[in-house]
Amino acid sequence: MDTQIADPTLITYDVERVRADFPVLSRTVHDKKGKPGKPLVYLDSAASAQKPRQVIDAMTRFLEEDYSNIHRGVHFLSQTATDQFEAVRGKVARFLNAPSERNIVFTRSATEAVNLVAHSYGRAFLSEGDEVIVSIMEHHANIVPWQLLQADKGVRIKVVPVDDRGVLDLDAYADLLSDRTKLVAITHCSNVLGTVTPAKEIARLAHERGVPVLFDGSQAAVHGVVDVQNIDADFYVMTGHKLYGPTGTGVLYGKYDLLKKMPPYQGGGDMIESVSFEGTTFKLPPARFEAGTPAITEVIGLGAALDYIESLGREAIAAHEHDLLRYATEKLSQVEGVRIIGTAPGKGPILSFTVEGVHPHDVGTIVDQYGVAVRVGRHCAEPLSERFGVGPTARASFALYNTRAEADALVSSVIAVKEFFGA
Amino acid sequence: MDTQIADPTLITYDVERVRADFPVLSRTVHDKKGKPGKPLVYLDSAASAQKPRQVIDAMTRFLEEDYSNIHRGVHFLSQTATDQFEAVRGKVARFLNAPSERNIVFTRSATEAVNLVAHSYGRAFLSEGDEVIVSIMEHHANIVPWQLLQADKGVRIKVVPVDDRGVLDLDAYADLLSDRTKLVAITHCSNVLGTVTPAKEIARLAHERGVPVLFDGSQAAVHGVVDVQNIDADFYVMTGHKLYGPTGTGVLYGKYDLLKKMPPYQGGGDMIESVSFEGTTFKLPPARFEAGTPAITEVIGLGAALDYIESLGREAIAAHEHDLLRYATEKLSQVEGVRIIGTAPGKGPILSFTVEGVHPHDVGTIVDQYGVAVRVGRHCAEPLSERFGVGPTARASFALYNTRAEADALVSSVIAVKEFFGA
Amino acid sequence: MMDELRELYQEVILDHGKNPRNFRHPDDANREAKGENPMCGDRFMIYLKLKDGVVEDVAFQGRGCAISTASASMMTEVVKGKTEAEAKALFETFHDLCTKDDHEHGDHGPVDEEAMEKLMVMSGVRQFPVRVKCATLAWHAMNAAIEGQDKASSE
Amino acid sequence: MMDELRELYQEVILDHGKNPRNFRHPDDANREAKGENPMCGDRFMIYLKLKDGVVEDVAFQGRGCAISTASASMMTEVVKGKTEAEAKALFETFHDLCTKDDHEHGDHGPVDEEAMEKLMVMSGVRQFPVRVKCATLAWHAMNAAIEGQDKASSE
Ligand SMILES: Cc1ncc(COP(=O)(O)O)c(C=O)c1O
Ligand SMILES: Cc1ncc(COP(=O)(O)O)c(C=O)c1O
Repeated sequence: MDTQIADPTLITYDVERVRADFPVLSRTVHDKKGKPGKPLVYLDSAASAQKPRQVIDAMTRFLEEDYSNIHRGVHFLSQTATDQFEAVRGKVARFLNAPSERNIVFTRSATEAVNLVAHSYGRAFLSEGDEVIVSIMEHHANIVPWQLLQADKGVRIKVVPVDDRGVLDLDAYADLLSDRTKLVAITHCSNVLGTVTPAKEIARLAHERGVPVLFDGSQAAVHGVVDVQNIDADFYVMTGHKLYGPTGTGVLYGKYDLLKKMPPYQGGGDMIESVSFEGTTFKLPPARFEAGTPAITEVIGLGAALDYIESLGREAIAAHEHDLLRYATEKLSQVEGVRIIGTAPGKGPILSFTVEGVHPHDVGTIVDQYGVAVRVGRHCAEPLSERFGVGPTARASFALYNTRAEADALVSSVIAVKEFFGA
Repeated sequence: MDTQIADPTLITYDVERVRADFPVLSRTVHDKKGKPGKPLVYLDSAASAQKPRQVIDAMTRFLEEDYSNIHRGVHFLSQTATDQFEAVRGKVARFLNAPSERNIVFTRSATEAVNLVAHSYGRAFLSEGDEVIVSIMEHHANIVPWQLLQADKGVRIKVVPVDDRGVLDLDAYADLLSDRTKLVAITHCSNVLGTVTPAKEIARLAHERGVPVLFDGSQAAVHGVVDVQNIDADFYVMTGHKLYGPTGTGVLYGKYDLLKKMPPYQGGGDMIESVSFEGTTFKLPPARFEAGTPAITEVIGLGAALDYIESLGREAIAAHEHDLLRYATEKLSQVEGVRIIGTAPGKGPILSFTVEGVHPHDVGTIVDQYGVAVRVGRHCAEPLSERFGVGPTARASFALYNTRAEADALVSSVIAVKEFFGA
Repeated sequence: MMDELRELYQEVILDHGKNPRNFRHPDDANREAKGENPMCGDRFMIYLKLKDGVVEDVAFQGRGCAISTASASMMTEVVKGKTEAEAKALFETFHDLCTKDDHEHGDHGPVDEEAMEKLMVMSGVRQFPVRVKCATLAWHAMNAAIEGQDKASSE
Repeated sequence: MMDELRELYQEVILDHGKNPRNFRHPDDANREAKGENPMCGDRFMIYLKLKDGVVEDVAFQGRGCAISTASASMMTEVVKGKTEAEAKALFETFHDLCTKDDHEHGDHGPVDEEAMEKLMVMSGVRQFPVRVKCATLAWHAMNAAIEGQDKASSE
């Protein structure tokens, strides 16, 4: 491990200082009658990340000083709130290296962003017999919207398999692409396996046939630098609460010519140019897709989260997380009976595993008593858990605030599980 | 005015104490080079209400101590977050006197709630030639979703007129109801005129023909006690940010037998029972309609907002607001050239007006320089502004924290507008 | 902390979890219902042989955590031979045991006290609210099967 | 504060706002475009008579605030008689005037300096960002009409 500790990015990355930014990380859980329980070891950031003080403060400050509805007011607060809100659109564009802020649509979540594309693009441009290609490792958010479209329009869903490590089968993908393919919707990073998919190559192959590609960046955007122009994504979705930002925020990036030809998604205020019962006209994107009052305060908070991430440096964060993943993987593999699911090269800091003879649900309950928060279950990716024939798993995920000591705590709690069950 | 001051509800309602709960209300606007400008006179709560410290604190506390994703975790934080989130569902149910929390679906906003019904109920149960009845005073949020359904399914939209005071024409409504009517979607309180509609009678007439009714309660829920069982609403929507709660929160109340037969709205995590590429099954409502990670922190904040409202007392709030409306109406009517739009008896505390010879946009800019924040424009209710032949208007709206002194400030700023324009 | 875990995972439970009784699909079952916990992916099929209002046989298959497996296993042991009404009373009483404080337990008609004593080992789940579903899953499915439904409603 | 208001609403603007020039629909107009500001509901139609690349006549109708009406009125005064290229250069230069600090103004080709001097009265909107759309609305529509479009794109 010495070589890693000598890595300069790790030396400059001061995780204890980072942790001090996250109030919740200093709490204990399972306190009893005033007696503190166990220190929280939060290894569930792939489900949702904790928020730094900078994000909490940005929201509080906004609510205490500048809050107002946006876009529709000439008064002072409305203007300043609008300016702050729209400035975040620019930040998101820069975060993804989008050509312009008009490529950025704010949604409630990644889930809503995929549904927006399925509803608007899908219903306008796909019809019976057309095919949508997804992968076996999609989160339900990138499966069920296409199934609803299937029920609605008779489109067909084709599924790209993965190998036993969890690597996407690119050959199979290339074979699935055909004249019937009208959309590809694939994750950029699996929330169960950690697999990072070859986005650029996926897009290139699809574009050879003129097929647009949506990437689910809910996990990928958190663990590395995403450049939507470089990978040539047509749509890219992400979700604020995993980016250390507030719940209620999501992002849809879209190429402008695609957004422009898409019909509205939801109807309401702010997305219209003019309304009458004879005929209503709609604004240009992104406004067209943002009906009603958006999550104003939360978008402000998302802006602070992106600033926070940039202040630490996305490459430094990735290096730190990668170190944790390597460390935890090595330690956990040494525990007999532990099987790690997802071993793709270059994977993100997500560690799914099973303990022989102990159901993950029981693993979760027991490690939780040691303060270790992991997710157990199918992680909203049921087809994948069937693929690996393991049913549910336990999943530890590492974030910019986790430490090697926490990885150790995970490992010793898993050992305690085994002892408990005599397994 | 003496009789009103003697009103006991007004005496016990301590507006200065209430104001102290709202940090933003003590700010000034248009500060110049460190010199404070004018004290903020916030009369734009119908667009969005300011947030009391109690709401801000509840969100901050949650983020600092208990934040986690919900519903899917066995670990401590996930459980406590889930419990707190679900407790708010119960609070909302009690706020609306819904029979149970399972009648309550969380959405992003009122806009999304109407779109949910249009998308799910509308597309499943309405078809070509079926009619949806709305009123001429709907907000775009309760017009455009039906127009999208019109474009999609060929349904027709029928429009109930109002009289010159802004009172809904119940006879015309009764005449519009026919065998072709499949849904009624009417506001419970107009955001421009303040008109409160006779919800119970509207529902009774519709139910005689077996037609379900949706009420847009975005304004009504703020200014009085709503009892969905008493008015016998089939659907009722409201929006958190006008209820002194966070942006990113909305509520759909639905009768359970209706919700239960409605197909999913968006697909994703948390709304499914089981997912496979062979076939996916969905959870029962409300989960069925809540795909993906919801606005967790914001729902917690909404709970705090409802608690706050209840702590002041909804009747006391309504009495206070009603006093302000009466006072401001009287004062403003005395200004020559001012025309008040919307004079229905029993209206909510919303005061739309025009100033002869001065465009509302100019009114807005000038009163803003006096610190007075009003909304100008068509208030997302374009058909209505055509109906009254006035185009855009200025709108002052009163909330639980406004004062008579602020009403005075409005009136003197309007007088200044007139002087400025020599009108 | 470890005390509570021991309370939840009592020896009996660990035993039933590892060696579930009546883990089979009887040929002559005439009722079956599925019980599913979407959160953790537990899935059981409960098989009943009902004759003249009596549960002549009851068995189960599927996979789940130690708690749900043990609870299913114990359920089959105590329900066998009961009348439909007795089985339902046991279900209701057991449900109270897992979810309510003692003084809040309702009266669900006469129950087999001996059976309830056996089931007492499950009461530790009260300290683990998120595990209550595990403990009651098979029971819900058994109840659904008696009522002629093919799955326990998820809520 | 009142200073800035006076800066925005200069006498000339109040005058044009109340008594707009060229407020009519010329019979021989051969181009027209709509300008609309959805936020405040301002709506104008701009009518042009273009002949041999010259704006022979320009007029407008519609309703809007003092700023947008005055700006439309003044636009018609200065654009009349200009070539298409001159009109577009005026538009670009005026747009800079309303949105950018002096030193950031771009070079949009030769412009009628006298016209620009007249238009200087509108520069007060720079202090009122939300009113910039009002000041430029008719100009956008004029520009759209020259380019043969029927409405100014809303953004
Ligand atoms: C890969 C992936 N896609 C989509 C989602 C859905 O995100 P959200 O629930 O915020 O919409 C998640 C997270 O749950 C995820 O991990
Ligand atoms: C009557 C009415 N309906 C619906 C809405 C839409 O609310 P939201 O923008 O929060 O969805 C509003 C507020 O803008 C309103 O006043």
